[in-house]
Parts: sequence; structure tokens; C-alpha cells
Amino acid sequence: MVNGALYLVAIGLGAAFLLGILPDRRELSYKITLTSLSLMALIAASYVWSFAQNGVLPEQIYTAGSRPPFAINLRVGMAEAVLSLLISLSGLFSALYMRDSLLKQGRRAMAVLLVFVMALCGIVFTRDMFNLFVFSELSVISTGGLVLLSHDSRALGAGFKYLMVSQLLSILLLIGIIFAYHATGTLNIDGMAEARLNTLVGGSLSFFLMFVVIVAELKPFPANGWGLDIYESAHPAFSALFSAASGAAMLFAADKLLLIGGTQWLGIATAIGLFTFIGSNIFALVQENDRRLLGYSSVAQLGLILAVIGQRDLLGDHYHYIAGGILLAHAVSKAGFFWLSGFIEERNLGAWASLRGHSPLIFAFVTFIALLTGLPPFPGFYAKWDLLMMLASEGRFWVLGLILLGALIEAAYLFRWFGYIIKRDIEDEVKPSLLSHPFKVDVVFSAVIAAWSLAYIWGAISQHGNLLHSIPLLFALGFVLIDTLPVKIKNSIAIAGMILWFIYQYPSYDALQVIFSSIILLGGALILLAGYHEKGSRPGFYPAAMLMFAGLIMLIVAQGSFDFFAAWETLTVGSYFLILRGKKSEPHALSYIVFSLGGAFLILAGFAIAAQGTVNFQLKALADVASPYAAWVFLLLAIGFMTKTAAVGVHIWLPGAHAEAETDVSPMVSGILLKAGLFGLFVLLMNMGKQQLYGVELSHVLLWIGAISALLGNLMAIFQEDAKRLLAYSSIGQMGYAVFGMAMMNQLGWLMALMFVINHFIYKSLLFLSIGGVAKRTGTREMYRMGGLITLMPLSFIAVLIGIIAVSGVPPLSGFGGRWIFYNAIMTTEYRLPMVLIFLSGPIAFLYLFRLIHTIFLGQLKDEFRQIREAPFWILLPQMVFVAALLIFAVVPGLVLRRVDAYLAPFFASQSGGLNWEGLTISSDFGYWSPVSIMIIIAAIFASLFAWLVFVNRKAQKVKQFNIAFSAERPYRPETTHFAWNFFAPYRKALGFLTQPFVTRFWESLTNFLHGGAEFSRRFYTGNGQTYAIHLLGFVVAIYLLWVGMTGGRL
Amino acid sequence: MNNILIGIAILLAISMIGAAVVAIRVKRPAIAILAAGMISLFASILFLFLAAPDVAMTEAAIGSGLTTFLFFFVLGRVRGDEHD
Amino acid sequence: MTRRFFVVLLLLGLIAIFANLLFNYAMDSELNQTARYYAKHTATDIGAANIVTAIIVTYRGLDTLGEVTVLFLTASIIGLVLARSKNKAQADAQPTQRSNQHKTRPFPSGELLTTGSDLLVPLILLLGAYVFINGHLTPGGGFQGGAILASAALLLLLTNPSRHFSHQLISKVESTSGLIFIVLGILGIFFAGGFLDNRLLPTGTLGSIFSAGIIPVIYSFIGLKVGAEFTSMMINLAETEKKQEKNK
Amino acid sequence: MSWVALTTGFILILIGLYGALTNRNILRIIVSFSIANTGVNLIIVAVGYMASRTAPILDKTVAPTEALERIIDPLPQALVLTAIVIGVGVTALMLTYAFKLYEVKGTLDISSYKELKW
Repeated sequence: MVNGALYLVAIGLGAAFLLGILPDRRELSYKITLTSLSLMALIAASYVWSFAQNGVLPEQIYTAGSRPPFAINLRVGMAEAVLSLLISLSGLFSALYMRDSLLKQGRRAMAVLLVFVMALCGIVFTRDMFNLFVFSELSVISTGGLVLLSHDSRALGAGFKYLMVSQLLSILLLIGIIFAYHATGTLNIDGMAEARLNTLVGGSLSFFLMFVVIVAELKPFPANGWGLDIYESAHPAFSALFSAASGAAMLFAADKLLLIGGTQWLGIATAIGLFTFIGSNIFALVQENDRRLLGYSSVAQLGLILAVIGQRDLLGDHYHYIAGGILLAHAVSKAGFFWLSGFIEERNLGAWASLRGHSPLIFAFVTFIALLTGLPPFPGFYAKWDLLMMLASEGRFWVLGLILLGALIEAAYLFRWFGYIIKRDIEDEVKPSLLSHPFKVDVVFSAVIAAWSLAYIWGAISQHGNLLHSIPLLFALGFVLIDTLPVKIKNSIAIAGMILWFIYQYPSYDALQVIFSSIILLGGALILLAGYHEKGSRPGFYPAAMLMFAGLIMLIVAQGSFDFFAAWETLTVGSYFLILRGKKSEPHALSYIVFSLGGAFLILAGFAIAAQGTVNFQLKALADVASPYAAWVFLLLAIGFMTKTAAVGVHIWLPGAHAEAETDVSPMVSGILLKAGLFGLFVLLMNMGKQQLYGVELSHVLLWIGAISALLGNLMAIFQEDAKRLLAYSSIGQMGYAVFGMAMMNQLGWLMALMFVINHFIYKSLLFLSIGGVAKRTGTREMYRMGGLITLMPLSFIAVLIGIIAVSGVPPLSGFGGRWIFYNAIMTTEYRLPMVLIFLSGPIAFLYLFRLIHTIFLGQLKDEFRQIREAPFWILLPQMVFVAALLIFAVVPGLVLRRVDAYLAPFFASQSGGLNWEGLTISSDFGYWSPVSIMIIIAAIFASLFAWLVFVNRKAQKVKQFNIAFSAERPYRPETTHFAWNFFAPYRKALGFLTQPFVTRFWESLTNFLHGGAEFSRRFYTGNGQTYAIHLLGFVVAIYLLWVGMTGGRL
Repeated sequence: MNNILIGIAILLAISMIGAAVVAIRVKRPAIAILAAGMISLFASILFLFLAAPDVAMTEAAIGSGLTTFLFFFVLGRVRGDEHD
Repeated sequence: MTRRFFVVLLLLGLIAIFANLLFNYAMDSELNQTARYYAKHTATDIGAANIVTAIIVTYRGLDTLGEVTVLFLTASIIGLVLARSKNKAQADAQPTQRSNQHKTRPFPSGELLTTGSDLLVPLILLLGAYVFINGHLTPGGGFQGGAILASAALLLLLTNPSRHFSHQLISKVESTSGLIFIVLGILGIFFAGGFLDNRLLPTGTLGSIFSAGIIPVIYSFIGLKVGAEFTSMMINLAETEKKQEKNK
Repeated sequence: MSWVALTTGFILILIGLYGALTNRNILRIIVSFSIANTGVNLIIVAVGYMASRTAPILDKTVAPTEALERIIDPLPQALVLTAIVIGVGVTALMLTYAFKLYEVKGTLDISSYKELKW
């Protein structure tokens, strides 16, 4: 479209003027406003379309019939087109959203809005420095006007602060411009760049002034109190516009300016950007006001993008893809958040709980969080991936690390906020009256649609393939659409889908993948059977669960690091939503997501360093990573994977998350999800093998971590009163075994680890289900409040009995097979000390396992439980299947393990020590194991013992329940009267020092430090506009000193 | 001739700076506004010396004239808060 | 006190920047490339004797469009804000109105002043019009002329504070001029070299009143617009003041 | 000449900013900013000034052909015109704000508008 940019500007302005001529009928004026905003968006869209179709060169638009630099010129390329589309669309939607306010204020307000949008587009289009100043002044003044649309009387003060700061900025900018003109003889931005302004006398200083002003417009931390006040007090629709559109326009201005500045300024831009990104995010951590929090988050995002702009020298062709992805993600999500905030009456995060019950709005919120934090499949994900890959390839590790740190903090407060929505009490039962603003809901959903469209577009033009073409992911997302259907239907669809996918994919799996995929798909389907027990529609469960399963199944087939990481993030997010569903799981889900994302970022960093710029870095290529980096890559990836296996040190999220989850969720997250971490470690060790860092053998370190996890996990489990928490701690120990086995780096060790994968899945799912069933019936998870349930819940009893036999590794069940392989494996290695720990933790497992039977099912039945029934059928059914599976696996372990052993053999071709599989007997260098005969022997022993017991007990005397006596002690708490309470008190005296929560304390003091620091230093924002202006001046001087310090003030 | 002009210019400059100091130090806002208007007026004379008649006219009409009146309109409205 | 100390400290930093700029400044002895182009081509291409006007209206016409928009915006926002407080003042004033009725015209102006201003106003308006119509020939133009127009309104306002001005009319003048400005600019795209190109009309002979293409036309509308905008700002401020006095 | 104007301009800016950042009365903050703006205008014009040349207006004294040698740079003057008008716009807007703030709270002390913070 020739001269489209001019028409766009002219339409905006013309409509604003036209409103003054037409009769003052507000409906009419409003229609004109909407029409012209749509026209502007249409022009921008047609630009985008034509660039996308034809890839034509940027259009140069000359005014006044003269060439630049003598007359002002505009330029429209793809970037300009996209930004102007963003600006005009957010203007249009905000105008729709503000309908009531605009109609009330009349045509003047509409005119100001039109000029605002027009001015921002002008900032984007213009290539003339002074023209940029004019347009930015226009945007400043119209901001000053639009702030007043707010119902909040404090907006007035905010607007004045903003104007004060803007005055200061425009003074500095004008001085900069005129001296830049004096130095170069042109006002054209490209002309200044060509004249190399920086190298001219007085030029670098004038550039400094222009640059620092434009950067200051981005509200750099901490000189940004004025901007935050606007976010907090303005009309939410204007805040949306201010965050999305103004921010985008000023960023583009900064981008243009950096064309002039050259490379030395890129570093400064990066530094300012990163400082802002991290500082603002830390401050946001302690914000309770929702809009101010969004303000901090906006500022942080602008900082991040400024940092990306500062890295443009290495991003090359991908610069627009990356910066644009992050920018659009920020703009759309922030606009969406602000629009959503209009539904909330009170201005604190907890009040957002009133969104609950409006699942579409919750879906919108989730979309915005995912979009903002750059989770797959949104543009920020692709962009951050590419960005970090490139940063790592150039060795800019500091930038990489800081970006990830900031992103983690950001995710922490956003997900915490989401936790509030799902879990906080609604103070009064007044729900937002959505029906009274149907169009506002539409506006919010336009942002949701934009978000998913962007996700699709970014996927389509990425070099890694489109994640939205992945069938498992689409299948999971489909459940969002059918979320209102009854649970029975959804459950059937889910189970059928998983089984069909397994059948369909089975031929393409190798042995390792078969094991994991059967656990994920078949095992998952089995656990899902328990879902039939639920009534109603169980909103939100299926999208979350299916997202987790989709991530898992994508993970095990991933070949490239990108797919692997995308799957990893998907399963993390899905499982987070799943865990959050538990009654009291808000804090645990939060710590889960923070640790998981932290781990994920370490993995990302590891891949980035390993790839060294290779596009589509394959997991297999991990084997070829060269020396200085290899050990670090190994370290990063290993720690990242171990956050998922909850190795000691990063385990504190697990007990709460698993214990508080719903009955059928616990087995999913414990039995299945933990295996993702093990799978990652498998992939890592398979490809990278042994690595040394500063002479330390890293697999040796893993060995120690595994051993300590096993010991401490088990130790902590024995002191638990809560049955599910006990099982959760036991998982930490079990995962420790598996890590230990893998870290031995020999065939038997790995075989044992895989054995553990299968075993742990079966018995942990079994136990969590049966204990969950018991807890469901009794209404408590505290073991001392139960007892004597054996007669009421015989099937659950059998399940638990079989389960603990399997876990403890005594014959005849499969746990023993695991142990047997395990001991064989240990014999082959030389690490004696960790071996002692592992041996030690074996008996400890007995101590807690037997309590499950002893305390829950044996002993006296409590009065209040006399009437309870067996666990529900649908919860029992999978348990029985698991019991059968355990028995089968116990008799013929070779069915699976043989294939795996063969699969593993090539990795250890140089070592001896595989197993021999002859018939039903397995033999190693140290002995043999014949499952069938063991089973027969044990059965015989059991039968004879049982017969003897029956015989001996013929004459046993039944005792009345209250036939007990106290020795005149009065218990100070009722539970202390229960025989099973604090059962292992003596052991606590002996070993308790090992279970002191050192790790928990460490992480707690870290978060306290962050919170306290932010709480203290945010007093810096005094609220006084004058102080803010001083801050800004301080910022200018500080950057000046920084620059002089770096370069001596001259080039 | 030129020297005389420069002399006058320096005089103007000094009185502008003096007026500026008065404007930010004086207690009564009305005087501050007048002082600011005077600075503008002197500036427009200086613009004439700098061979910028267009600017001089604008500064005189808008910068010193209209702005001062705007200030006084508002000052009349917020009377009672003169002494901060 | 600490605030002053900090401010002085920071201003010292600013002084360092400014001093650096000042000492590195060297006056040009030749026109730079941009100025040279204007000096050479304005007379032939644009036909305006006043090169500053040529730059403002044509070469950097987009800036000027923005500039009048700034005034438009300010006037709109002032109207917006003050309309709100006017409504509020009226609402507040309702109950006490009766007791205040005798104060509605506190300072009746003298006869001489009224007559004098009635005589002066047409003259001032004429002067304003002269200034913007001749903007392409002599110093002055739309902005200066507009300000002069507004001073006529100011005079009326001062002599008779309760005079009623038609907001409707002012707003129509303002908006129509703005629209015409834009339309002329767009016509430039089709019938001349580009947006705001002045050669929609012949450039004429340098120095005559009918020269420089549509510059005089545009500048006149700018003058009207600026005049209307300033007038509207002042009236809005003045009217609220009246309301406030009534309120007291 | 331009040195005089430049120096004056810079000093006016500094004085204006000092006033704007230390005075607590909003009205006087605005006055201070307008002084600083005048300083900026002076600087812009002074930067474009060239000794022993005349205003960029072609008339009997300056023929179009000799414009190249006789006139000073017209561009900064055009910029200043814009800057002045924008300046007055912003000033008027700030004044309106002052007005409204006073109406709401009855004071012009900037330190009493701190409801929004942290």
C-alpha cells in the first residue's frame, strides 16, 4: 500500500478533528472513533500481509516532495507494520473496553485517544529525529489526558508526576537533538548513523542525551516511579495500552537510535535492560497491588527487550524474530492482564480469587501467564530459546544467566498469583458481574485469540518446527474446549487417546522408549481409570493431566534439544496445574513450579552452551561437546534433571506436592512424572558418559547424591505421621537409588535403574492409590488417627501389603529382583563408602513401610470409622491391576528386562558384566536368580506359616476394645495416646540430626532475603513526583558516568 | 556596532539569569510568573540579535504573552495557596 | 535539605555534560548540507521568501501538523478536565446559589474599557490575519498570527469576564481548519510530489502575496486553528474561575 | 553572540531545573520548567547562529542567488517554533493539572500527592 503510513496518521488525526465538527452526539462520535481505529488497523494489517506474502523491501515514504534529510520521511518495513498493527489494534480494543468511560467523557476524550494511537504509530514510522520528538511529545500529552479517564482520583497525581518527568526528558532530548544536528548537519536518523555521529566532536555526547532520554521513556529501573503510578491508577484499558503500545513504540525508537550509536552503546543498553529486568522483577515479588505488580512486570519486560536490542550485534537475521517474539508476547499478555483486572473489584492479588468459577477467564489468565513467561508453544519460548542459544555461542554467559534469573523470579510471582486465584478464599461471595460487560469479556478473549495465533505464527516461521503441529499437544489442548463435558466422557476419551497413541507409535519405539512409553501411556491410562469415580465435570483436570502426559510422551521421542526442552516445559506446566488442584497445595505447587522452572532453565543453559550455535542441536550430539564446556554442560543438565527426581538439596518441593495432590494425581506425579527426570539422566549419561570438572569425576558426585538422597529420603520418611507424606519422602529415597544405579555407569547399574523405573512406578502408584482411597474414606491422612481398617477395607489392605513387600525388596516380589540386580551391580564398582549408605538405607525402608500396615490396618478401630466402607470401585480397580502386574513382573522379569539388557549392552561393550538370560533363570558373575522357584518357595513357606498360625490361634482370647489401662498419666494432646504416634521417637533421638531441615532453611532464607530486600528498598519510591524527577536526573548522570568510565567519554 | 550588540546581549543575559534566580527564590508566585514572562521577553530580544525574527515573534506572543496569562488564570483560581 | 544537596550534586553532573557540549561547540562558518539545500532550493522549489516558513509548512510540514495537534490535544484535555470540574462546581453550587445571586457580576467593567476594547478587537484580528497571510514573505505566520487572534479574545475576556463565548463555534473553527490542513496534505500526495507538498498551486513569483503554492492557505488555517485553540484554552480556564467565584 | 546565548541557555536550564526539583509548590515547579524551556529555545537558536549573516528571509537585501553566503541556518529556527508551541501546550496541560489537584485536595504542595507509592 503506497503511502499507507501517511493515511494511517491522517485518519487518526482527521477523525480526531472531525469529531469536533460533527454534532456532539456521543454514540456517533464513538462509532467514528471505532471506525477510524479499525481503518488504521486495517492499513497496518495490509502492510503486514503484503510483506508476509511478497517479502517486499521496506517502503520509503517521502513528504513534501523532497528527499530526506531535507524533508521528513517515514519508513515502513515488516517491523514497523507489525508494531503499528499492534498499536492500532490495542487502541481499538481498549476503546471497545473503555466504552462507558468514553461515552461519559464525550468526544474530546475520544479525540485524545485517537491522537494517542496515531502518535505512537508516528513514533514507529518516522525516520526523522525531531519528528520523533514531536510524536513522542504528542504521546506524552495524550497520556496526560487519558490518565484522567480513570475512576481513581489518585490518577491525577500520577499524571502530574508523569508530566514533570516528561518535561525533564524533553529538555534533555531537545538539547541532544540540536547538537546532533549541529554535528552531522542532518536530522535524519539514517543520516546521523551514516555520518557516524558518535565519532564527531560533541557528537557522542549529543547521542548520549538522545539515547538516555529514549531509554528513560522505557522506565528503566529504578528511575521509574512515575510510570508505575500510571500503571497503578489509570483506567485498566489505558494501562493496557500504555504497557503494550507505548512500550512497543518507545522500544522501537530505542532500536532506531542504537543504529546511530554503534556497538559501544549496545553494551550499555544491555546493562540497563538487564538491571531493569531483574530489579523490577524482584520488586514485583513483594507487590500486593495487582496493577502495580503488572506495572513492575511491564517495566521488567521492557528492560528484557532493551537487553535483547542491546544484543542485536550477534542476533543477525534472527533479531526481529527474537525481539519481536518477546515484545509481542509481552504486549498481548500485559494488555490481557490489564483488561482482566477490570473485572476485579479490589486491588489486591487475593481478590482475583473471584475469577474462580469463570473457567473461560481462568483459561485466559493461564494463557497470558504462559505467554508472558515464554512457555511453549508461545512466541516467547521460541524467541528465548534462539536468544539463549546465540548468547551461549558467543560466550555471553553473564547475559544468559541474568536473563534466566529474571525470568525465574518473574515466573515465581506470576504463578504465585495464579495459585491465589485457584486457592484463596473469596472474601465475600460477590462474583464479578460478567454479564454486565459482555464486550469486555470479548476484548479479553481477543487477546487470548491473538496469543494463540501468535503462537502458531511463531511456530510456523521458527527453524525448529511448529509445536502446535504436535498431535499429543493438540490432543491435550482439545480438552480445554470440551472442559464442560461430564467427567465420564472426558475420561474415556483420554484413556482411549492414550492407548491408541501407544498402539500407533509402538512400532517406532526402541527398548528404552517402550519402557517409558508404557509407563506413561498405559500406566497413565490405568491410573486414569480412577477418574471414573469423580462426579460432575471436574473442570480443569483433563487439560492439565493431558498436558503433562503430552509433554512426557513428547519428551521420550525427542531427538533434538529443542523438542526435548519444549516437552520438558510442557510436562512441567501440566503437572504444576495438576498438583495445584490439591486442597492445601498452593505453597507446594508454587515451590514445585519454581524449582522445576529453575531446573528447566539450567537445562536450557546446558543445551545452549553445548550447542555452540548449532541450529537444531541433536541430543546425540551431546557426545561430541568439546572439552572446556562438556563438564559444565553435564553439570547444568544433571542438576536440571535432578530437580525433577528431587535429589537431596532440591527436594523440598516434593513431599508437599505429592502429599497434598488429589488421590489419583499423587500416583501420576509420583509414579510417572518423576521418571521424566530419570529419563533425562539416562539421555545425559548415555551421551556424555563420564565427565571431569577440576579433576572431580562428576558421575562420582552423582553417586554420592544418589546415596545421600536414598538415606535421607528414607530417614525422613520414618518420622512422618502423614501417610501420603511418608510415601512422598520414600520417593526421594527411591529416586536416590535410581540415580545411584545410573551413576555407577555400568550395565548392571543401569539395568537396576530401569528396573527401579518400572518397579517404582507400579508400587508407588499402587500405594498412593490405596492410601489415597483410605484417606478419602477416613477423611484424614494422619496414620495415628486410623487403625484396624483391615476388616472394613480388605482389598485396600491387600494392595498395601503387596505394595510394601514390593518396595522393601524382600522376596518374592519384583522389589527383590531390583535388589538382586542392585547388589550385583554394586559389587562391580569400587565406591565403597556410598555403597555403605545405600546398604544402610535398605533396612530403614522397612521401618516406615511396615507402619503403613501396622498403623492403618491393624490395631484398634476408631469409633468414628466404624461405618466406613471399602474404597470406591474405580479407585480399587487400578490397584488390583497393579497387584497383578507386580506378581507377573515378579515371576517373569525377563519379559521386559531382557530386551533392555540387550539394548544397554552396546553402551558398555568394553565392560564385561551383563546378565545371562536362560529360560526363567537369570545369572550374573555373582550368582543366579530364578524368580519362579523363589515364588514357589516363598509361597510354600507362607502357606505353612499361615496354617501354623491358624492352628496356634485356635484358643486365642478376644479382648474388648477398652480393656486397657493408663499409668495415671494425662496426655497433653489427644493424639499422643495413640500407640502409633511418634512411633520412632527413639530413632529420632539417634538419627534426628540428619533430618534437620537444613535445605529447607537454606531456600527459605534465600527467599526471605529477596523479599526483605525488596520490601526495604521499595521505600525508594516515595510517591513524590519531584523525587521521581530527581531519580531520573540521577539515572541520566549515572549513565553518563558509566559511559565516561567505560569509554573516557569519547570514541 | 557588533561590540555594542554583544554588550547589550550580555546585559540581557545577566538580567535573564537574575530574573530566573528571582523567579525560583521569591516567595510570591505572582512575581515568579512575571519574572518568567520577563525572561521570555528578553529571550525574544536575544532571538532578534541571533537573526531569528520568526522565533522572536513567536516567543514574544506565545512564550511571554499567552503563557503568562495562562499562569495568571490558574493563579487566580488557586489563590490562598500562595505561600508554600 | 538533603534533597537540595542531592539536586545540586546531580546538577553538577549535568553541568559537566553541558560544559562538555559548550566547549566542544564550534560555530559553523559554512551552511551544512541541509541548510545549503534550503538556501539553494527554497526560492525555486517552494517559492517562499521566508525560508523558515517554507520549512515549517512544507519541508517539515509533518512536524507542524503534530505541533497544531499538540495544541488541539491540550485544548481538548483542558476542556475535558474543566468540564468535569465545572459540572462538579455546578452541582456543589446548587444549594447555595440563592444566597450568592447578587455576586454574579462582581466587577462590572468601565464603559471606557468596553468601548475601547470593542474598537481594538477588530484591529487586532486584522493584524493577526495579516501576520499569517504574509507568513511566507515576512517574519511571522500561523502561530504568531494565531496568538494575536487569541489575544483579541483575551482582551474581550478581560474587559468583560462574564462574556459568553460560543464553544461550539470555536471548536468548529479549530476542527475544520485542522481537517483542511490534513486534506490539503493528502491532496499533495495525489496532485503534487507528496504529503504536504505545497505545489498544489503554482509557486508564483518570489516575494508576491500569491506565491509559494498553498503555503499561505495552509498557514492561514494554522493561524485560525491556533487562534481558536488558544482562545478555547483561556476561555475554559476563565470560565471555571467564574464558577469558582460564584461558589465562594 | 552564540556563546552568550548558549551559556545563558544552559544556565537558565540549570536554574530552572534546580527550581523545579526543590520548590514544593506545584505552580512554581511549572514556572521553573517554563524557564528551563526558554533556556532550551535559546540554545537551539544559538546553535544555528552564524556570525555576520542575516535572517533566512529572501528579500531585497538577500537575493535568492546569494542566499548561500548570506543567510544563517533556517532549520533550528523552524525547530524552535515547534518547540515553543509544544512547550506552551505542555505548560498549559500542567497548569490544568495543578488546577485540578488543587480542587481535589486544596493544596499545591507536591509532597502531599503521595498516595501512590512503593
